[in-house]
Amino acid sequence: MSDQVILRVATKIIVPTILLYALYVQFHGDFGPGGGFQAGVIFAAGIILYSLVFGLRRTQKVLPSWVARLAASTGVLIYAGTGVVALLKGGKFLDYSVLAHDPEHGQHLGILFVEIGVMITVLGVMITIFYFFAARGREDL
Amino acid sequence: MEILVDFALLALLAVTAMAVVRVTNLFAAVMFAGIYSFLSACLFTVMDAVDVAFTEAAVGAGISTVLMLATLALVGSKVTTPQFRITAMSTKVPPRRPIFPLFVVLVTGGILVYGTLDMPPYGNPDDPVHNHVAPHYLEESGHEIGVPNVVTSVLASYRGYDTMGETTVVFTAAVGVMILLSSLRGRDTYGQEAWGDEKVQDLDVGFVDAFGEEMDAPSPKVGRRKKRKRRKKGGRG
Amino acid sequence: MTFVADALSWICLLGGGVFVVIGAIGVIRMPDLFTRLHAAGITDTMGAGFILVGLMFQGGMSLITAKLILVLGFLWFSSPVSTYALARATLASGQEPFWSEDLEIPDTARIPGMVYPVDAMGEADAESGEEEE
Amino acid sequence: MRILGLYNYWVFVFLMMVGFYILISRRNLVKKILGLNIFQTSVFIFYISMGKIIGGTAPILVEGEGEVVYSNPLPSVLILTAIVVGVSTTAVALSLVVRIKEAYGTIEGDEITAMDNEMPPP
Repeated sequence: MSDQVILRVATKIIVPTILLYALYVQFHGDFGPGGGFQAGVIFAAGIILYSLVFGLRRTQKVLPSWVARLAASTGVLIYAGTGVVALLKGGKFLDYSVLAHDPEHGQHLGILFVEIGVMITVLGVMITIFYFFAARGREDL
Repeated sequence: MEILVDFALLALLAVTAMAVVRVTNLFAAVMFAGIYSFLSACLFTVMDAVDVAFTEAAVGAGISTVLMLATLALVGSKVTTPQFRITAMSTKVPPRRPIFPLFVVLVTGGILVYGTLDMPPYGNPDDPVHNHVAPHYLEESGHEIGVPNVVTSVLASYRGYDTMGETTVVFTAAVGVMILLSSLRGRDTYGQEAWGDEKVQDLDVGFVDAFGEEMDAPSPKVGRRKKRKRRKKGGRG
Repeated sequence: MTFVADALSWICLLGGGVFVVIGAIGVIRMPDLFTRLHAAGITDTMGAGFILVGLMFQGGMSLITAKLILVLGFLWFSSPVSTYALARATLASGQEPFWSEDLEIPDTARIPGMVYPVDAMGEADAESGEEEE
Repeated sequence: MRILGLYNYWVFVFLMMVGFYILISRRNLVKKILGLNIFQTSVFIFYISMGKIIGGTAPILVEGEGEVVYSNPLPSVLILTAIVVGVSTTAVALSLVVRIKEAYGTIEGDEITAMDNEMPPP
């Protein structure tokens, strides 16, 4: 699909917007609709759009397969790690109130970390699944 | 006004679902499934579940459709209906109509409709659903968590265990896809262990010439027998 | 002032609705994919555009209007590109547009009492072909 | 309201049965997965319509507007995660379909059964 000038130019403009929007959804999730799940999916959609237009090989130069796999496991680690930190600080597992001096502040912090973990997992998982489907049956990748 | 929108969206959903049943081309069916997801996202918005609508629009209509299309690129999008194959194979077999599934579906649906007669009224604040933990979330989360979006605070804080489990499920699904799709790229590692390298080569050729061309050929019977033979040969070796 | 804003917003919303209906009729009535795309494009750009402008009048000078402007810009950027990509994909898959001499308007699609120039063209072609033979 | 509520639930039952019908009457595996998706979405709609309160608004707290009625946030939370889990499991199912296609050369359920039984197809 390398001869499609209009698609390539449009994708180059759209993809950064989508990724930025994913981050907006992630950090605006406390005040409006949004959160880790949606942000991860939107981020993955941006990457998938890029690879549909520019091909899997170029996409995997930008975001290699092992990075996506690492992200999928890191997110779960961040999520569970937040719980363990709360445990070590003297609270219960996933009880964020003890994370900071003020319980409400602690809750904010805990939700932030947990949502980041969810986002990283979801984007890693979606991109990994897409990579595996797209690379199937193609020896060159 | 809201009720009119509700009615229209539900009717469109029903029509789209019927279209998914009727369409024989898988590509068109996948596209209808995408439309179905978008319509249900609209319905979720009308029903005040904006977070769910957002997720459904991004996941159901976006990622899900892309994955389905990626699968269709690998498996082909033509459905050979049982009817067509049976008439191609033999003229003696009478046409088969899905009477029994229809009967099962009608009976189950009838029982479920009978069950809905006892449901509490739609949208009534006195329903049992709205009087258990939901009032606590709505009244207390403002100063317990301090996050305006109640869905986020319930998702991440009150029901953090739930969400952690779901995240793990998503991760496990990715592991499953990796195991299923990465181990062999056109080569059967299981066969390699059982039958040795050269037999696997033979098997590969068998797959290609049995199904590469004869998928489109009018008589699929021959191709299947050929493949059977090859398989047995491989098994004996 | 609110009355003017409300009136403008209603005009825009109704206009957007009209364009969406026109697009839907076009998708059903047009003969092949390219002409259908031509009709469906109106839904994305004009229909959704007018509806968003109408909502902006309702929003007034606020953050909502800014967000709607962003949505409008994104829509006007992405929907022509997607229409173009669809048309290119159709061409690449081997489906060519109906040229006017191939076009046969089915009887069910004709508006009674209307003269279609395509019919005259088809007859002229047929006549010239006979003469050559 | 009573009629609307029942209508809502009836459409949900109808959608669920459409998905169920695809699941048990169609032989194509991709079609079966589409049927499962429809089934799943109908359950989502059922949950969300239970959480709706007429005259309510989305459960995002507004400061100082007096008495505001919010719809129930709990079904939203449950379904929000269920959607993402649903697409992940769909991906696993689709990868199984891809493997079946590679092993058998077909994704029609009855042909696969016939091959497994070493019988000529019906």
